[in-house]
Amino acid sequence: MIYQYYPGCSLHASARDYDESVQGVVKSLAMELKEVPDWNCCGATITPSLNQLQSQILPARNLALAAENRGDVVVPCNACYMSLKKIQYNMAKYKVVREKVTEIFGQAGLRLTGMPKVRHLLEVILEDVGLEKIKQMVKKPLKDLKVVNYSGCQLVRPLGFDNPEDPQALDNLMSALGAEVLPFSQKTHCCGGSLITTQPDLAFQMVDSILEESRAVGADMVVVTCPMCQLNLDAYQDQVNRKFNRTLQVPITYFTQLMGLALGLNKNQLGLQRGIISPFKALEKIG
Amino acid sequence: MANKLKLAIYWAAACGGCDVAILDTDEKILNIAEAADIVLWPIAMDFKYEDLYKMEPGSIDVCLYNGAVRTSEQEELARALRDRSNVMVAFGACASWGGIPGLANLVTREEIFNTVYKETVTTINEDDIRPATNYQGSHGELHLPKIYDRVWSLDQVVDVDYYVPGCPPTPETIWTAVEAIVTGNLPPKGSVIGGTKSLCDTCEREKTEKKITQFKRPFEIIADPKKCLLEQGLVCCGPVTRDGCGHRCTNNNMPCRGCYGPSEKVNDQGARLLNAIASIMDVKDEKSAAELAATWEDPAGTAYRFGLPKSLIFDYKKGGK
Amino acid sequence: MSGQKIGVYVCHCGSNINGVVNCSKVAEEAAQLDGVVVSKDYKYMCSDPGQEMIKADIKEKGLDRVVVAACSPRMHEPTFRKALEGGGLNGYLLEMANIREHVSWVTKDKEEATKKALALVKGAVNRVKYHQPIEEKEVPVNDATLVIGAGIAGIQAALQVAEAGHKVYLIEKKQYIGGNMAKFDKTFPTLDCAACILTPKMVDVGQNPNIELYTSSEVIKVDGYVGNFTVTVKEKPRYINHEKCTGCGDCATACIMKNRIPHEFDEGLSKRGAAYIPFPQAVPLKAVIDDQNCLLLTRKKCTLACVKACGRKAINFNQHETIHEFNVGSIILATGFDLFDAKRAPQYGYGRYPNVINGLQFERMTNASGPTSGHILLEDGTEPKSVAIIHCVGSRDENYNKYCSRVCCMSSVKFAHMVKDHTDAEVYEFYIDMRTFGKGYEEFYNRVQEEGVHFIRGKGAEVAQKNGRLVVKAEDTLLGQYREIPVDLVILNTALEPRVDAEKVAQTLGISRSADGFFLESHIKLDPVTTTTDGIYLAGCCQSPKDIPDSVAQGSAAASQSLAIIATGKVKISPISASVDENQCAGCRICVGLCPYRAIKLNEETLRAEINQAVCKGCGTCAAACPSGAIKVSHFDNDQLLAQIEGVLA
Amino acid sequence: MYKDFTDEIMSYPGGEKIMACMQCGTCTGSCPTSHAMQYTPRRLISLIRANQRETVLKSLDIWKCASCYTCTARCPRGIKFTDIMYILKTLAWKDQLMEENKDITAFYSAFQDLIAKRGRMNESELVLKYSLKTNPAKLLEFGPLGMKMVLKGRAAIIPPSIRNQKQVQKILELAKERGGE
Repeated sequence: MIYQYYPGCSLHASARDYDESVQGVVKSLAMELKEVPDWNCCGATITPSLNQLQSQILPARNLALAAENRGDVVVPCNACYMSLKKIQYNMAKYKVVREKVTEIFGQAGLRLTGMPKVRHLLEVILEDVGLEKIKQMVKKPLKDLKVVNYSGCQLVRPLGFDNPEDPQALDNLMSALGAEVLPFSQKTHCCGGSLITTQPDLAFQMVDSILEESRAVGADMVVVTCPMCQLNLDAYQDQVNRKFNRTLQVPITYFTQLMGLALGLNKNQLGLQRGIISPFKALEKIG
Repeated sequence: MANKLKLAIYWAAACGGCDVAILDTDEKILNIAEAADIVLWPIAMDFKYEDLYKMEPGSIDVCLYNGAVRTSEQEELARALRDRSNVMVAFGACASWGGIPGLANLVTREEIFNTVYKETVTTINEDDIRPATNYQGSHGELHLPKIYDRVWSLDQVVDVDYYVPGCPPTPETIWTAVEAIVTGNLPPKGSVIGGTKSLCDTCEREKTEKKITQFKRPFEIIADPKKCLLEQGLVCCGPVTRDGCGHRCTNNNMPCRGCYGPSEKVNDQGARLLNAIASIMDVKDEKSAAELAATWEDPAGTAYRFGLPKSLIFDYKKGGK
Repeated sequence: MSGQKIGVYVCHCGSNINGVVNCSKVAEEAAQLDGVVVSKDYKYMCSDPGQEMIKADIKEKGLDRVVVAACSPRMHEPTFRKALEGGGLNGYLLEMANIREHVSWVTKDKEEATKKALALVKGAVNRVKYHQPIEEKEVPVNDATLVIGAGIAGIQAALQVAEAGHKVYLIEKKQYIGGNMAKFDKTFPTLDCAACILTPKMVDVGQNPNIELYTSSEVIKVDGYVGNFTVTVKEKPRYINHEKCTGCGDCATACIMKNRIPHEFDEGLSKRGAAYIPFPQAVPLKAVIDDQNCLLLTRKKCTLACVKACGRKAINFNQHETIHEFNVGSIILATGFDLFDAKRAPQYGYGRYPNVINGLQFERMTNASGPTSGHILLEDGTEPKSVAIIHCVGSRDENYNKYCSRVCCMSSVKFAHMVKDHTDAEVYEFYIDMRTFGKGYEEFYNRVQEEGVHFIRGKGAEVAQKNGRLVVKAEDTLLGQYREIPVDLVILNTALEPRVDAEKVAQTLGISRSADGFFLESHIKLDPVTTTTDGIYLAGCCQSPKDIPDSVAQGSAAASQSLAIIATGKVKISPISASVDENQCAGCRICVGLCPYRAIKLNEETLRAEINQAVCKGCGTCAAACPSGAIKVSHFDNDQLLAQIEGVLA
Repeated sequence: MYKDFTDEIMSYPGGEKIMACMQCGTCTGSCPTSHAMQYTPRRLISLIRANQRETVLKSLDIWKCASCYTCTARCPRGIKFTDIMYILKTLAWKDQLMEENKDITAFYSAFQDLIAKRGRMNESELVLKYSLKTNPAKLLEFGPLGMKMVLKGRAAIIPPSIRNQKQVQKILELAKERGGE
């Protein structure tokens, strides 16, 4: 199956580990990812706070570029996923958005020739490959590994593919890989990613309650589907510890990294060494 | 025979099949020739329009007009023939209800011209030349007929006495019509030569309560020859179509295309069919209905293959009510 | 169609129509129409003088057709039909143009409105020319009544019909009667014990000779029409001989599955065996064998301890389902409601935190014969120190049900009182709006406020667990502050929903449902008890969420509808019906499966469709679908409709 | 132009259902940052409907929205409050009504400038720009974390750019010319 890959800005920098594990996993699953040519930043949560029309035109350009090629657009980042889906939704629902985007595109030499389907990588893996096939492909089950799954916000809300309050996709996938999935009420509670720089006090509290519950339930690590969540929970853990007087050292891993391990890929190809909180000690359990 | 029948046969917007169908009556064509003097038949004999214009009103006994009215020439001839004929017969599906050319009413003349003179891959027409009604040639001005915005059935243009249905009419139907005319044993004005009931009535296929779970096209399945075709997902026009064709299609395991036109009590063949099909689609809600409907290839072309110009929304006389 | 004499009457409806439509102008222009001999406008056409005017014109001017341009025919068509009959004309020679609902109430521009009104009048004039006189039909009524559902509404209806001396077949899906009310403890606003007021009625049902009670039974087919329904009922095997069983419970004690299956009647708060007594006051008080869990029935392997324990040899595993057929004149539907499954709103933690319960579970908890013998207890067996009650879970919410479930405000207030009454706990009640509309309700709310309950105006948004304690997150909207309130027990007052099988029931009975999924009444204000199918009536929560007083009232109302047609002995059925032209029918069978009233059958000899005139409602579905145009609906045939369209467009 | 503030909000995609609010507070109760707000989400809706444009747009509360969409998912009346927050922020930004907050202004404009300049975002450059605009001492704060990121190979040293940057600039400019509406 051929897909169009929209990595988003992070996967070329702070989330390089995510990108590495994605590349490894999709190869094992015989999925072909072709990067959307010359894609631009989706605007994340910043542009929509500053200029409504700009926040529509930025993701729309990516869709226009993707529409030139075949295949669904696969997005690994929750924030990008939501931005792209939202512009699609708005263009379908609001005539005025459609008209404005078309008008500006016309002046900039762009044309929207179709509406490619936008899907999160997790969604594609679960729906197109399927749990049954993944189960059969597991070479090294994640036995004894206790995980909590953190879907975050924008994967499931407001246009996501899973239950917005109690998503199941990640749980099902991790169980299929052999990990023990612990109950986790923070699954979809926001990590404060968009506030971490400007209002760290607010964001740190949010990070803390996620990490603290993961500790309380006895998880070896938190599994994430988004580079923003990973960065927030991983890189700021030290500062959060300092602020709340804790000694948490919870590794934050991408679902693709664990998937890669279970499918028998080489540890070093999955970017696991790039975690600020190293996951290796926790991973000793699975050998 | 002293009083040989004066017969005119004219070909308007049609494929020519109706003319061929007359020849298809085999040896009976001789009987026709024996009974009738053909005063006009462009496909078979050389006549000029002036010959026709010279004729007095009533000098033609019967005119068999095949084809729909699409151009100014066809309208002019329809009126000229009507003026001179005692009996005007709409011959074949196109003359009767507009026929396949009538499907052009789904689009505008402009769209058709764009497709033909501009958009098809094989067209090179850089100067965007379009059909014109006048052309100044080196030998003087030439005139071409005007193509109308829509297609008309014959009876929307002139008064019609009888209808001979079919695309084309079967030899049996043609012979029944000719026999009636020759013997003077004519049905009431406005009659359609054919059955009165629907094809479904005489169809011997086994019928049960109907539900359509999926629409199929004839090439997609080998239909069970004993069972109702509609129940097998093939859109068969049998229920809304006049009997009298001899079941040629259904006997050969093909769904009825509806060329004998609406049966006696059906006022709009296409609408009736759409209504009936919609009623038996096996669906739960709007969404599943839309999904199932999407599997029906070209519903307008199927339901109105022969009768669009005579459908309720198009049915009015050319040049007023 | 020439030579007809048509009278046109344009009604002002006070200023309702005339305020927007120029009625005299409409009347003037209508006078010019072909066939119209009289055209008048008048202030209130439906008044006596208005009707008299029509009658007089019919007699004096020899009118043979009448058009009334006024309100909806739903409102006044019967009125004007009678006026025509009073003048000596058949009532069906009337056509109404609705220039109120269709014009004056929905059009602002006066000129446009007048134009539109005239167009509708032209259509009506054109149409009425094709009208034919039709005679109404009368059929006799069977004096038995079927009641489906034996909750409080169904019981009330059944008792009332039976006490009037008529036969009632009472059908209940469960093994016992009483419905949801039987599970309750106290009832608002008087705090009567539910059992104390319901049990006597349940006993009456069991003893009334006019009531034939069928539990474990479902209606699977309904044929016929008002006055003459034939109903097929399936009675499931109970594996207990009711003649012999005394309800002693020895089998329940013996069952090897004892205490292993969540007990539905206790909403899962207690466990039972595969053989059990539903509850101590059950009617009928007989043992039940649960065929989903009985080892013998599911795995064909069991020690048969129950059989050995039963001293009266009442257990019989060879029972099969039985089919019954009843002839009745009317049907009362009282199938009740389902409770919203709070797991559908995971943010409230139902199913995840054991101390989050729903309202019915709380009822069982406080019920003296319930799983905790009337004590309000946490999962660990201790009493809660603080309790939260959350309103509107699944109600008033676009994500679940848009409607207000109507009983939850009052039941929440009652829960708060019960907690206060049984424990020393603090009670926090989270509400959006407090709706205490019934008799004595506001007073009850006032009383509970004074008992010291904390009423927090703000919808409980989430239930979380923090440091081992439940926390309710909400905004105290009157403070304008976000609050997290730690509690030990959360009661979710969940929505009342249509029964999960409501669609199936609606199809079996040929009735409709409204957008919210409850069964649809004929008129929400003026006819809340009847359905659009004559002879089928609604009672209780199957029509919309209701409290006990309203359910009882509607049960009585439905009974009086049944009794009314029994008393008349015959019913008029609408003469507007479909008929088949045998010469045109091709026997294609498209119509057969479509008829919502099952009035059409294919005559296997002639291979033509046949319509049972008594059953046909004249809905026109078959006529629209008939491909050969063989089916005609009287009063709505093609000539009439096309003439009307032409008139409107002219 | 607009009849009132409500009318203005309703003219933007996502703002149209604001009159349906029944003031139940589900939004506030679901919001992870409402505890820190003077005007809770529900109150903001009230203030909008009371035509208190300036009070609302001045308030820094609207910049506390974390865009988690929980309010939107749970609103029983189908109001897309996260979208309304975005609308409020864009209006405050456009009309320059917001209370002064260097952190917010600097960070948001640094991000926006970067996209206009390169078409893609680069965290290292973003943090650098942001720190220089607010307080260069911040670099010390970010320093240790930045170093770790560099060591783990998670910082792009060479800022990424896209080929047709002109096009991105053009569409951003055109959108700005049209007032962002």
